[in-house]
Amino acid sequence: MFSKEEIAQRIAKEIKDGYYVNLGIGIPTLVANYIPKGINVVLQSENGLLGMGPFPFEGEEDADLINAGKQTITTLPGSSIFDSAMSFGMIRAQKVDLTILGAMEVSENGDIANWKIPGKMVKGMGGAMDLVASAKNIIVAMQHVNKAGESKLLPKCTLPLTGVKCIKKIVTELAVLDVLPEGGFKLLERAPGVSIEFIQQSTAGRLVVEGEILEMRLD
Amino acid sequence: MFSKEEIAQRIAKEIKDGYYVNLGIGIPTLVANYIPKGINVVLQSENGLLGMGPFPFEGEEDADLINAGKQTITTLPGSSIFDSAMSFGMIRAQKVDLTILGAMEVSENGDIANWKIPGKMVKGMGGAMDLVASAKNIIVAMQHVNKAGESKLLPKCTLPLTGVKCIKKIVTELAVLDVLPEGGFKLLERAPGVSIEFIQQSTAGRLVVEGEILEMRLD
Amino acid sequence: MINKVVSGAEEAIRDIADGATLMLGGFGLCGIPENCINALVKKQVKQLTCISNNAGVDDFGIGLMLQQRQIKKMISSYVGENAEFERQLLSGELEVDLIPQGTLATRCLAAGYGMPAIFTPAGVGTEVAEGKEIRNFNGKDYLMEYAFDADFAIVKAWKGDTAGNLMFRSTSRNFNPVMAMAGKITIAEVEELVEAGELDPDHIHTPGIYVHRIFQGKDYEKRIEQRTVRKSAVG
Amino acid sequence: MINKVVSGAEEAIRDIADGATLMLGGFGLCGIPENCINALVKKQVKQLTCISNNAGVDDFGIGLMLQQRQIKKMISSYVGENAEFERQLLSGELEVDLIPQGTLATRCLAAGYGMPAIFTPAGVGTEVAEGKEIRNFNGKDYLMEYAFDADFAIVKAWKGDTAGNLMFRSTSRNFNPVMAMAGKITIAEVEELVEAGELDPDHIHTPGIYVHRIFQGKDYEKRIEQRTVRKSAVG
Repeated sequence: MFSKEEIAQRIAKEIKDGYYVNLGIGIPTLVANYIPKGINVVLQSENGLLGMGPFPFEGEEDADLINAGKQTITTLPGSSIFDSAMSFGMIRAQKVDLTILGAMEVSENGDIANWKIPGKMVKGMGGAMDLVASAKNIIVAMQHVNKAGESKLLPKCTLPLTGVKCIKKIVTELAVLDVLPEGGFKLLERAPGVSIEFIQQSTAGRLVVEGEILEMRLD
Repeated sequence: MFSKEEIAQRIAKEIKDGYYVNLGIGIPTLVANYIPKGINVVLQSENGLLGMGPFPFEGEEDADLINAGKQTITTLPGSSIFDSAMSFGMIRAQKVDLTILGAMEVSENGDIANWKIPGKMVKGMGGAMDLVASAKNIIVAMQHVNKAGESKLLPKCTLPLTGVKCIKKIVTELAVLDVLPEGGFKLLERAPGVSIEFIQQSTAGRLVVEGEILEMRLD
Repeated sequence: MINKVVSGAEEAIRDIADGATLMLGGFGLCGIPENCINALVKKQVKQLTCISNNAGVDDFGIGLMLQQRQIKKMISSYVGENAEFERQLLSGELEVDLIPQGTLATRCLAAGYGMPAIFTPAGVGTEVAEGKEIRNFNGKDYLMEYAFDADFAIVKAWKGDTAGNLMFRSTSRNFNPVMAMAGKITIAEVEELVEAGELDPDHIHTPGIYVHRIFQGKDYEKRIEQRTVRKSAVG
Repeated sequence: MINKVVSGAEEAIRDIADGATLMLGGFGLCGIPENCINALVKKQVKQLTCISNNAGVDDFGIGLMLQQRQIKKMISSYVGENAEFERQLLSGELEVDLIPQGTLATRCLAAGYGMPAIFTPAGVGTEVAEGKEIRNFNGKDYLMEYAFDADFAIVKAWKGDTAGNLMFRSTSRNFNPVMAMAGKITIAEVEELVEAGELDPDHIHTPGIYVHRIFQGKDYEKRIEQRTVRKSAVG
């Protein structure tokens, strides 16, 4: 089993040199801590910043400089600022190479639900619907099962959708999986000490297991 | 009869305090010389400038600072620069209060033709089609008849159109006319020494003459 | 001579009447027009439709207008943590239209650029698409979304000049420039108002043609929603 | 590490092949990518489709490519004074698509903003509307126009940094930022190339995400098309 930090660390391995990446709130935010040395990655924050830097030092917070999670941040050399229309313009035009976000549910055809639970207070989708509808490459970072022990990898989402047929890859505490174009979760890697059987039990949607499935490595 | 300068001078009287104005090439350009004292007018140049100033002094020409006629110009205090998409965005959104341009023909329902003569080399419409399709208030500055002595105020344009039902007012060397919503050229003023009969002879489209028609005053 | 400069927020919002549709710039509490919001609260104007990415917090920003029940409808992408908002929504006092953030921004852009509608893939296949026209381009589905039609846009800039030109600072830019373009009447409050000619024409984010009233605001609180810091030591 | 900086125009255009569709920034001769145009002439690449507001003059700018008969089709709003252009057009060697200037700019914007099509009233009721979808919004007719699909956008900026960020100077901005956003591969030549971090993030016109290759150009001629001046004396 992997911790949240380890999920983030595994996802970081998917990031290539020169990528522009949008990180959602939660586990995706942690990915920034594990970007491989020697590669150049630019983080996009959809409120209007390319080149998001780390949190400011104490006393250096700037109320005018925040990320999409409303956290105080910093810029980096090469940063640029733009308005919200341009920000989502570059997202829609697929200039952002990789989007990493959390989910409540993912279906075996790549649908995602992550913004609304009927009966609960709805806070809104923010930029999530724009991101999932536009991004050419989306990785979901989430727990394999919810707090009630139910699988979040489903034949069909039960919650209101955020986007359809858009998720390409999922990293959980148990496994790394691709969503197949024809439907189904293809098991790529399993977390150390996690059996294929356990992953199978934790996956309500169709799990495709072919060949040898290696344990994830984080070195 | 009015000279080109006097046509421009008459049109300048239509400009109100606070107006943003786009001036086409030719007679419209001259209008800038006659803007009444004490009113604040901002000239838009559709290549991306608000606040167009006069030509530069000799030796102060800047190749990076031109107007839509490709002439070297200057900026003024309060000028702003923007890209072509924003420039035509503000034109389409009717933020420009008044557009003044030349024409080859205007029809009695407000159609305009000013970009193309079949059989002659076509240079293109530039921004004219955007301007006439979008502007809420367009004044045409032109000669009443062409070089062959034929009226340019027609029942219907014979040349390829630039825009339809868009011209509100026309100022020529002979007269000031409104284009009526229901069609027809309503004579408002005549140039000094020009008779209504002469204007009638020079106007192929329906001329509407009601009440007393005063001579234009340029004081 | 026409003068865009007004004395302050009260004069700027003088003709905003009950039932008006307002755009309010800002992302979270960053770049919100604090002075105008406070003046709207004081004026007690009611039944407002507010287009704003967020709805403030309970005791700051648009939250203050919610406390006074001045808002009939919010059009937002994320309404965050706001107990009074939740109460009014659940009780049916408040109408809420949640739309994707990019759709919100682009519907502003459309208004400012004179485009009656735009196409976006955001929301295709979700409840956001309900009742909307879907159109396929190059094998991909898009929703047709309409330009906003707002009576007033109220924005906050860093610097402005007497010609109405605006410059924004850092991520407080966000929705402000696109909303500034989109209002029938646009009101800008700025931290520093200077004479025309003092701002570099190349560095102006919003040309003055889009701004009808401008004033130098005062007593900016610029509250931080999520104060996150790292230690001064490395790491 | 990925490096956007290339040695010069030859390297920047290395993979532009016969039959490519290019966007070229500039308005008249103002803000045109002189270095890349010269390199394209030298490279003798042919059968190009060029999207550019104008077509240069006989002996400068895109006119140089016309002289070498490298252009199959021009998409422009105004082709101005250019004898060779006229000759090729009349002889049928050159295809020309004349479109309204705002439509040209907005079709670039649409590509850069991921909008497959936009609506504009420009050209309604004229020959420009032939074969196009017309749609009525709020009682007014609009044409639906499609986003451009260009293999390369070639732009000229004043300053740029190694991250690809661009700043333009005065009206040489014109089509450059919208084309920079619209190319599948965007090449920027700049008068001054600086290290990332030297440009103020608030003053960047084109964020580096849109720029794939950048270099500092040389020997800019910056020719003036219409030199108009006034006397130093008043009046």
